[in-house]
Amino acid sequence: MRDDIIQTRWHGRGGQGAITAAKIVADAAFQSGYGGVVMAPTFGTERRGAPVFTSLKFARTKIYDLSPITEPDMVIVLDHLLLEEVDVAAGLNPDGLIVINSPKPPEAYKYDGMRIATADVTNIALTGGLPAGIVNTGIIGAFGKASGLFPVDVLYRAIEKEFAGKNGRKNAEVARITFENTHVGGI
Amino acid sequence: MHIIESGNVAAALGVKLAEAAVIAAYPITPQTPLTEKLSELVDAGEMDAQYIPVESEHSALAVCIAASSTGSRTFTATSANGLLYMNEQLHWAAGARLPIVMCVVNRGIGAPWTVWNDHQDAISQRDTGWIQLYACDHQQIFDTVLKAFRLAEIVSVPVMVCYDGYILSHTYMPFELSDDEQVRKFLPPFKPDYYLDPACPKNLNTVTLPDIRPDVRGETAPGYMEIRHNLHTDMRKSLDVITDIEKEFKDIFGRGGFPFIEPYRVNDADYVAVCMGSLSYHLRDVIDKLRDEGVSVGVAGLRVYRPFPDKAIADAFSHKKGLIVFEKALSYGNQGALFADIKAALYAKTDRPFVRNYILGLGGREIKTSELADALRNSCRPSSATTDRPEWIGLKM
Amino acid sequence: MPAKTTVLNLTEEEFVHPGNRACSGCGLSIIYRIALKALGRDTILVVPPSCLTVLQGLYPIAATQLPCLNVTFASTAAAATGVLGALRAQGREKTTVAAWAGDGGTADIGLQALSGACERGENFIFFCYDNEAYMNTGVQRSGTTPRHVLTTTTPITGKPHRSKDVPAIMAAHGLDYVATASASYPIDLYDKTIKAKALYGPRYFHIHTPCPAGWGFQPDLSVKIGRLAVETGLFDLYEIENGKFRLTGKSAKMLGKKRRPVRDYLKTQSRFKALTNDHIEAVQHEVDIKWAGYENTCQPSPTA
Amino acid sequence: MKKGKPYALRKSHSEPGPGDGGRTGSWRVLRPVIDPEKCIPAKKNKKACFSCWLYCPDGVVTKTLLPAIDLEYCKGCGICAEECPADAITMVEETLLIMEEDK
Repeated sequence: MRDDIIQTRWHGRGGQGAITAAKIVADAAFQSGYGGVVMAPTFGTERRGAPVFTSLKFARTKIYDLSPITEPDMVIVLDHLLLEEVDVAAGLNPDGLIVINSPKPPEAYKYDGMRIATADVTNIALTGGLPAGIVNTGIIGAFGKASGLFPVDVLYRAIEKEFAGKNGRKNAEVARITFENTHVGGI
Repeated sequence: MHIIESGNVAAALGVKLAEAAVIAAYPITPQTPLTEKLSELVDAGEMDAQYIPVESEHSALAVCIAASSTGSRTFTATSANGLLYMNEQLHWAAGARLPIVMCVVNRGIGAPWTVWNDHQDAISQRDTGWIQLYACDHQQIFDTVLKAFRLAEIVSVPVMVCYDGYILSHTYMPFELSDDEQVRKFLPPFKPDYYLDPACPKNLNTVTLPDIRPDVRGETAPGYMEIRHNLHTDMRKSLDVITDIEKEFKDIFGRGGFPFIEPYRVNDADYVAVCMGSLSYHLRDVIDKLRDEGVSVGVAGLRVYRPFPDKAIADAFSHKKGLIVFEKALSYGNQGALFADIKAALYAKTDRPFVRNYILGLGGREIKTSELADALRNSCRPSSATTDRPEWIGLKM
Repeated sequence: MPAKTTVLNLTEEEFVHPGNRACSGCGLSIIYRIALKALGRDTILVVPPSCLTVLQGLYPIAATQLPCLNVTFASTAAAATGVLGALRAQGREKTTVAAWAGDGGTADIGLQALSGACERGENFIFFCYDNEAYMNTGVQRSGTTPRHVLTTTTPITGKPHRSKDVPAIMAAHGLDYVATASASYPIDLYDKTIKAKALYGPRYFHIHTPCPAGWGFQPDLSVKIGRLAVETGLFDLYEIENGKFRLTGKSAKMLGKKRRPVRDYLKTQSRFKALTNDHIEAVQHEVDIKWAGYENTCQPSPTA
Repeated sequence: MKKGKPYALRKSHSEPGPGDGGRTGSWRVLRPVIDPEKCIPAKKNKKACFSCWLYCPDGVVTKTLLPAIDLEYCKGCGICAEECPADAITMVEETLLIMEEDK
């Protein structure tokens, strides 16, 4: 209803950390001057491995409508295999953005009128020393690059804050490398 | 300092700063992360409290009743069927005049099972003698927990802090975390007038006769009916205390200031939407849109349900043209409980608004902004009249 | 070693006021009076609805001279947990917390909370005074009412079901101390209470408590009838300490001796009127088997 | 209740005191009467026995050389008489005793 709200939807699997990723970005958004930030996981009985999504909306002023996002501006996909199971583009605004963790280039995906960005987060994270399957911090880098909303340093600090000690730096570093290795396609 | 956390964590941090000494809880969705957080704070040594992982909600409140009777500040939390399982203990805690604070993370009740939000759990417990406060966002959850302890301990009546399951409990948003010093200024240590003590033995909650009777000194003590009358009059008096506390809180923390009704574009509105919890904030966007369309409507969030702030409601709304009451609960076979209460509050006014009732969001049914707007467009008309029975929003049949 | 407790050195200090509402000849009154002598003044009591609620006194007068919290029927052990929690929070851990519930409040409606509290290792003494039916509400059958007994809810042919063995249930929780006692052996109860008081963790007492009105006998026979239950081997005095079972007092002295027939006990009370000779034989048989087990596993008491 | 001065307590807190159930001595049909000739501590003139004191449900017997019974509160259950090893306590009809006292 309000057109000043930036709406993002984060798709992952139960246990993959989509909520943590959205929470870190929520923090980064708040630190960057977005006074209204609401991050709402899907509510209910989702179990490990099942597809889940999380809504994150932010605006310069307080957000009062907490209902889940139905018309996102951006969609972030933590696992490209989800594309076969879930219509991640559902409700996506025309000229919306889809960020995908995928080894393939953006051109490999066809969504009418949407901008596609890809990054091989799985591989970058492994190389960066994270345990296999931990992609929720790398994807933040890809989101940062593709959306252009936040400077990489803000994201870096938000990630460091979320994890204690050395883990924070390692995760933040993976996000930085992903940021630099994100491929953004044209419309 | 602002932090971004879930509503459940906001509640837990309020409990921590309030320095609750004995916490007992039994897990139930969507309350669980709140008690997990408290047990973590205690286990990590960040909070000096006894966390007691009981085997049922009935026992959770039993622990609080006993610990409060023994002189400690106590806290518990539950949802839905857990609250219903406490029912007997709710009455007991109020009758024993114990200042227990409990978060009720509102959820629909079975059967059939639902884990999603509505208000049937708390509303169905309205006559237990507990004060019921409702929060609309995380800041209010945190603040209301602090106010609840202060209120409970002044009036010796237990307090429920109600907030919407999932919609608030599991959603993350920023809120200001107050510091210890502010909280200490607002909330003095718990000093009950009596606590179980072998040096001064008393027998609490004994069988009480229908009639009055002399005590050991020959002085006439009240009977059951007088004790219950005291509970009622003290609850009515707590309306004044709520007002005072709200002012004190605003002076210290700089937040709040709306003890009973939190209005949005109400002053110049002909019609007012009334509801409790996060829905009253959701409606703000709808109100803005309708105002743009030329509909003269505002929204009022009710912060206190018991004791019922009937005078505040009559004063605020008797000169309006119409009230539209949105409720996530129902007195089955009749109408929304809040709707009935609001009509009763306005009954003595000669020139009173029409009052209409919408039931919505039961068991987590999605509340669509467009449906709220349609309901208000239909109701906010000079031709509208007071209804007997509610209309339903979002019903797919 | 402290001097052996005798009637002569047992404290004269009373903790229960006379003129209370217990029935004439009440077995509970005997054990309550004696056990409170052992618990002492620095004790907080927790009591659910039961005959004790009435004995305790009606507002605003209390018969018990100790602080006491009356709680809802199902919540006794959880409430004791709450008292303990507050005492810990306030550094008042020296105070003893004792719960007193009837058989219904223990074995039936109170069992879940009791089990939970024992699993959590709560530091209380739980006294179950077992008068073998819901006496406070007028003699309805409970989980510990013996088979064939007449109650107001088993009024004609008697209770068709066995009673549950609550001390065994409590012992299965791994408690450090489980004991039985009887209103007819006050010194045994006193000594066990003193012993339990010195221990830490959940401690459980199951006390056989004759009830003239509910069992159908004259009030002057309360002590005699409780004694007969022990002498016939129907109710046994024992302790389970750290998992070790030991008969005590009169029961220990009965090892290797001939017991009185159960008939001597059963014929004294009108609640057993529905028992046929076959039933009595069956009860005798069960008691004989139980005692054959004791003879195999228990050493005769050195003082016997 | 007296108007004006409210009772201090607004909840059910009972204080300990005797006679909650009234003068329960009036419940008695039979009265325990101790024969000092038979009572063991009285006869031996030293502390002994005290079974009546031990078993009294209501704690109305004293542990004195001739035990005394508080008739104000004794409910007359007769356990003391039943448990007395010397048969020193007799349960006597209250009405007979009252008639005798009235003479």
